[in-house]
Amino acid sequence: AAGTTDADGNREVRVALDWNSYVAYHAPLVIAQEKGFFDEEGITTTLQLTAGSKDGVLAVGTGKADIGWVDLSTAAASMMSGLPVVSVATVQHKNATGLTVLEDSAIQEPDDVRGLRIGSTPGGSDSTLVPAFLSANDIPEDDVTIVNLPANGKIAALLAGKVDAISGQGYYAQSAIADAGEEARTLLYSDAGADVLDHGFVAGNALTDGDGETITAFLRAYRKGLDYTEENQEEACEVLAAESDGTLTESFCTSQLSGWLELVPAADTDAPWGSNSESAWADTIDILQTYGGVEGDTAVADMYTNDFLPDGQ
Amino acid sequence: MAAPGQAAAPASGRAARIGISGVERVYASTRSSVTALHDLTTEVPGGQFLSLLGPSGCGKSTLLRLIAGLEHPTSGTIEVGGTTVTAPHPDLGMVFQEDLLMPWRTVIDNILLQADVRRADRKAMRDRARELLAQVGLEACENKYPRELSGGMRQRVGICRAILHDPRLLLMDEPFAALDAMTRDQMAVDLADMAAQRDTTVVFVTHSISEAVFLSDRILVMSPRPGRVVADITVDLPRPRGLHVRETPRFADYVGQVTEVFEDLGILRDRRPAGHHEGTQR
Amino acid sequence: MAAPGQAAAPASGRAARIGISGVERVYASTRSSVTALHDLTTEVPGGQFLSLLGPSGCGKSTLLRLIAGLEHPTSGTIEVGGTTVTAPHPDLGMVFQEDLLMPWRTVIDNILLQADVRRADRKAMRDRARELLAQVGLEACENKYPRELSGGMRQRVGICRAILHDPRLLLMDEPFAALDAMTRDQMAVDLADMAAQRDTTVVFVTHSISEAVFLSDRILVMSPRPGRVVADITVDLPRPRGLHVRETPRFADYVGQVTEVFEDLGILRDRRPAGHHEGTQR
Amino acid sequence: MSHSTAPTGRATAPRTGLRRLAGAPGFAPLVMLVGLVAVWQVCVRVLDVPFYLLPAPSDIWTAGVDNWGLLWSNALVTLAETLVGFALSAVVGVLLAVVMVAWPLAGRALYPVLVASQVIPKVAIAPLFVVWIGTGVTTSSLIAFVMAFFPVVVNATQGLNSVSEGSLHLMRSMGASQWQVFRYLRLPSALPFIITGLQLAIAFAIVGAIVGEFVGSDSGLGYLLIVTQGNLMTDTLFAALVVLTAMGLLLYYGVELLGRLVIRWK
Amino acid sequence: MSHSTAPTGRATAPRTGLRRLAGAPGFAPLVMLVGLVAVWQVCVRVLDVPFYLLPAPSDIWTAGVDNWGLLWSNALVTLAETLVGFALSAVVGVLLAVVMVAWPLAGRALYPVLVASQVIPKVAIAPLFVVWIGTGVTTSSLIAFVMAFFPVVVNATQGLNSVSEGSLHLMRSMGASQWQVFRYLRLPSALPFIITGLQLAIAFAIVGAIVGEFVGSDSGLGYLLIVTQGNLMTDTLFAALVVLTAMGLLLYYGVELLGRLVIRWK
Ligand SMILES: Nc1ncnc2c1ncn2[C@@H]1O[C@H](COP(=O)(O)OP(=O)(O)OP(=O)(O)O)[C@@H](O)[C@H]1O
Ligand SMILES: Nc1ncnc2c1ncn2[C@@H]1O[C@H](COP(=O)(O)OP(=O)(O)OP(=O)(O)O)[C@@H](O)[C@H]1O
Ligand SMILES: Cc1ncc(C[n+]2csc(CCO)c2C)c(N)n1
Ligand SMILES: [Mg+2]
Ligand SMILES: [Mg+2]
Repeated sequence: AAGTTDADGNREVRVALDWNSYVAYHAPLVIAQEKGFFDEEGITTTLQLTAGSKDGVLAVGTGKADIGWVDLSTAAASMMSGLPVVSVATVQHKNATGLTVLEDSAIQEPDDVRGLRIGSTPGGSDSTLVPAFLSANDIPEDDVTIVNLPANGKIAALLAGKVDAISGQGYYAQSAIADAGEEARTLLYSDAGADVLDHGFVAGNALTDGDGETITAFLRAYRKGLDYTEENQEEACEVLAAESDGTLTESFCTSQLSGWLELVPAADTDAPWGSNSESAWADTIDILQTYGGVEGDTAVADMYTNDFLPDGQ
Repeated sequence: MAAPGQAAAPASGRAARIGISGVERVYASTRSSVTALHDLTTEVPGGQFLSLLGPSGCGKSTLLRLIAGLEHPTSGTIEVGGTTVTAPHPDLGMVFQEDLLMPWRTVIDNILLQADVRRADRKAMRDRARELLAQVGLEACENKYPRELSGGMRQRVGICRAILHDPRLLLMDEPFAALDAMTRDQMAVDLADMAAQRDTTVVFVTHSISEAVFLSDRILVMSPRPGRVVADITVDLPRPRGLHVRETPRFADYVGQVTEVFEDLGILRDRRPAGHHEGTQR
Repeated sequence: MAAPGQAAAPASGRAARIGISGVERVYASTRSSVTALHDLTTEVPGGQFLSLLGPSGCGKSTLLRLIAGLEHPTSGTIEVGGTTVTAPHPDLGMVFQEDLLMPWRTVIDNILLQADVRRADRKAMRDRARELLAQVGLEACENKYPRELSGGMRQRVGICRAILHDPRLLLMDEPFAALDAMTRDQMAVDLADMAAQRDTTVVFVTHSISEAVFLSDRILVMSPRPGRVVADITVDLPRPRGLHVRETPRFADYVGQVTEVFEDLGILRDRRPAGHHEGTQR
Repeated sequence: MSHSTAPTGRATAPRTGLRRLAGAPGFAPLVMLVGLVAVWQVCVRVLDVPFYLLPAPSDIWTAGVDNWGLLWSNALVTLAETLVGFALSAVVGVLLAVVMVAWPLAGRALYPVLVASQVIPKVAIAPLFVVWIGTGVTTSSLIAFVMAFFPVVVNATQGLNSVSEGSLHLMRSMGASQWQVFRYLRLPSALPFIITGLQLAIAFAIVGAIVGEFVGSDSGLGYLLIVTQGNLMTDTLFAALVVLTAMGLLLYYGVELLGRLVIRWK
Repeated sequence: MSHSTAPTGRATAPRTGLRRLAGAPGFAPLVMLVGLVAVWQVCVRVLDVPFYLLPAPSDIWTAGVDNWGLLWSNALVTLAETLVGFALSAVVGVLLAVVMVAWPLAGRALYPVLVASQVIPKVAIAPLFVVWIGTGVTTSSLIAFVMAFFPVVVNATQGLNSVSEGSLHLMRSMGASQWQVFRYLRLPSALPFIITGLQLAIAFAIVGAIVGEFVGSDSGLGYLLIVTQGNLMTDTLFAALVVLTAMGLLLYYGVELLGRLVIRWK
């Protein structure tokens, strides 16, 4: 648990991940473990797989984990309904969600989606972003046909021509489609006026209230892992694939990882690494409330803190 | 019992001859095997009323099932009407030892099952079923379900079902066992009438010696398991027979003959534990 | 039939008196209601062997179930051993009209069900069960399953089960109906012996008038439904009775008495369709 | 299921009324439900269970009332899908059982396919559904059917085989064809078993419809569950679950009633 | 299920061998399976069904061989969860049925809860499971149990009630207590029904274990399904489905065999 130490005097940190198997974007964490970056900071980490970002946040909120690697927009919705967690770092600054179309599609800009069939998965962040995107571009919802599809059915539906575009993580869809021998491109919502937060870290109040040091140390080690991963993508995926017991192939990892890494750098380079931006959080909450039916009265300022960043103010 | 309203006058020669030769029936299971019938040979001319008598467990029901074509002999052959039995005779009526009424059918519908299966005119048959029910004293029970009947009532329904279609081959397995003496006599008389009038071959299993004598042209007495024929007695009493025939010396004679066969078989006697009250008996 | 090996000598006065007063039993359903018994009153002294005779469907089985405490009278009361019956008597043995063997139990285990339920010593009881099986001629069938038995064999197993624990109150519903004449006689003798020796009250349903006379201290003849007592005949023949008693004039006299009662009831007769061969009978 | 007993004899009359009430068929489940809801409410309040985990019955009630239109219209969709899937499962299930009893070889050949249809998770083959059948009501009904027919097959098979050898002999003694044995003996004997199968089927058809709506749909209680779950509208989510349960109970008891109407001879 | 008949009489001897083979209990399902796989292979190749939708059996075979260790170790996890859930469902299911038959009032009170446990989708209340029980094997076994016990209850109840009035009279005539009536009459009568319930239960326990692994687990075939799906390992996904189906068949026939061993008197 938070604050406990192991035999070596290391502080133990339980990290909840946002998925039940390793995904390319988990590579920095595994690298930081593998390369001893956490050890250098005097902490020992254990990674916990969960069923998704919501469950990852819940694990942190209910004290089953100390820190969570999760989609922050999902975390924001949970915070709204009172779950006691705060974001301690935004890692991925550009949201990955968008409309993916086949390469030869006529869609070039937002306005082109009028009259098309869009595959989207209800209940996820992409279904919240679709109306936000349409509204931001003055497209009446009636001008498109939303086809609800399961997450695992979207790519098949696009390839089979059942829909004209699918909503979801762009880099993921692109590499999957490439895998099937086709080419695709993505119109990111974040480039079309509908931006929400993507991945970062959340922590529970056990750490934030008394053990901020640990958070800082953790983030510092993570950042080393991230840097190393960026430099050595092949090796990172090799390590991650080995760690995954054969559930993640190296090739799938590398194609995902390069796509994801492009989304990581902060737009505002003045702020320290990992900074949560007030405006990004406010925008996210706004979109969640307007389009996601999310309710609650938690103040935006209580949802994040930049107090524990390694290059802190 | 009366023939169907629309049926023609007695048609002679339609009744089926039964030929049984060298029949053996073994019930084999993984644990044991039982020879129910052993090398049984006999012939039943068409139209004969044959009674089967024999100790409990000697194979009477088994023989009936073999003649019906419901089971097949382990060796030997059975012919009905000149052809080897492989399936039930098309003109068969059968009363089983258990009543086998369908719990979901009312009394009348249980009887009409025979009509339904034979695709007979249900409406005409309904009248005939009502007639039969009246004859066996169950006219008030037409619409009852089997569970509302007494044992003897159920048995009577089973009899009505077996004769609804006026069969040429009638196999009856202790059909009157659950009936009181009076009803039983009445039904015996009716059955004798029907069999004579309608030219039907009847194989009748009973435990009542006097009933067998009263009804039969011929009586086969079977030995304890494995069943063989130990006596073949032709009953040469004039027909039609009224119940008063039972008071005649010739009737008593036949009963005595059959009883003697049974006594010679010594059924059960030898199995009594020593020292029992044997002395006080008979 | 022999008492259990370890049982004591005949204990007089243990047998239960049965008191039946003003008993009415109506079977009511949404569609109709049937009065099975009407205002039935009688008393059976402890140790008496009582036979119930009556036309099929007159309520004999119903009366047995009422005495057993398996059903309750619509009005009137039944007492056994001085207390009103609300549940089966603790020392009851009952033979049902159907055999009711458990298909998953072997013959011997079906008999030992009585011991299991009564938490008796299974080992001792097993010996007694084997003895009983031998007495009814089924010693070879100990380990067979019911489906491998003939109708009469099943019925005999049911009888063994009912008397395994040497009950003080024995209710038997046509227990010998599926047995051949010889086996039946043998078992009747054994039953009479047992009842006399063990001081048991027996209520015995049968359709055989001579069997009833042979076995009973007293015979009740019931009317057709709704069942009432139409004759109450005390059979004053000396005991022990051997089967030869059946050839005595006094025996014939009793049989004649009962037969007369039946004839007076005119069972079935009035229900015959007009124009039938009535003339030829008796 | 006890109710307070008045200490004095005077209370006899009203107590009789209560007794009669307690004997009514709907009474026990009602008391149970009210009891459960009360316990739930108290627990949530006393243990301070957070809202996002388990809302209190009162919150669910409020959400249910507020979103009644939404719940009702989606419930109707799920109901329709369930009934279609159920009807299909009843017909196909009984037919399959008949085929398997009539031709045991065909039965043995079919069985692996049937078992496979049960153990393969529908969500795992969602892409196939989406591409071959599309999403929506048809898919949901189909999944409801696939989830529901198996108990019908298994129970109907047991029922069709539950006939005694004696009854088969009787039918054959009448010269009954295989078909007549089915019609007059096996099917009626199997009815109580089929009803039992149908009781299971109706419950599983609901689950199937919901799963179908998960796989891809824009209406129905399953869709509502996914959406409310994703958006952390926990109170509305539970209101949908309550409606779903109510629907399940109604349908289940409906099938039971149907059974009682059909099997009148008992 | 036909095999080519040689045109000349000479072929009699080998044909007899084939006949005997064709009569073996495993033959029909085997022929069916082989046939299905062949049709599948041909269709995928001829219709050029894309790999991400439905891989050819040959691809699945290769993936299965390549990932055998992965499949095997995860299958064992699922098997263990399934068996635990199944055993629980058998015990609890029969006990519940006994309670409901012995105390009909309790039965009526319990029923709504049981039906609710069936129609409420486990995924909808997964967060509750995860928080109260945690993730992993326990949750999967529990969900397997919840999915499997209902058919046991329903079939066992039918079985316990399938006794004739006559047999009840017999038991009571011996002075049997309620408990003895259960032990000596109702339970043995119910056995064939319970076996049928268990056949359904084993199939549903597998489904439950898989669903449990979906919700939160890091091992088992369900976990493998989700992961291979997300990571586009479609051939491994189908290999996992094949292993799952094989496991389902084995367990199903295992229960059937158990039934035949227990019910020897037929
Ligand atoms: N469970 C029941 N429901 C409705 N009616 C019944 C029921 N049991 C018996 N009866 C009716 O009660 C009457 C008496 O039946 P009971 O079985 O006592 O006759 P019984 O004298 O034993 O006849 P049998 O000699 O044929 O066995 C019959 O008319 C029967 O139809
Ligand atoms: N299905 C079976 N399996 C094994 N043995 C059987 C089977 N049916 C009958 N038997 C045996 O065959 C023998 C003859 O039985 P069957 O029923 O023909 O006798 P039965 O003469 O009709 O006797 P009862 O007068 O008692 O009805 C018996 O010993 C019986 O145990
Ligand atoms: C609710 C939710 N949580 C996490 C993921 C993460 N995830 C699992 S697979 C995949 C594709 C990238 O490799 C991603 C991003 C998600 N999709 N949905
Ligand atoms: Mg017989
Ligand atoms: Mg009776």
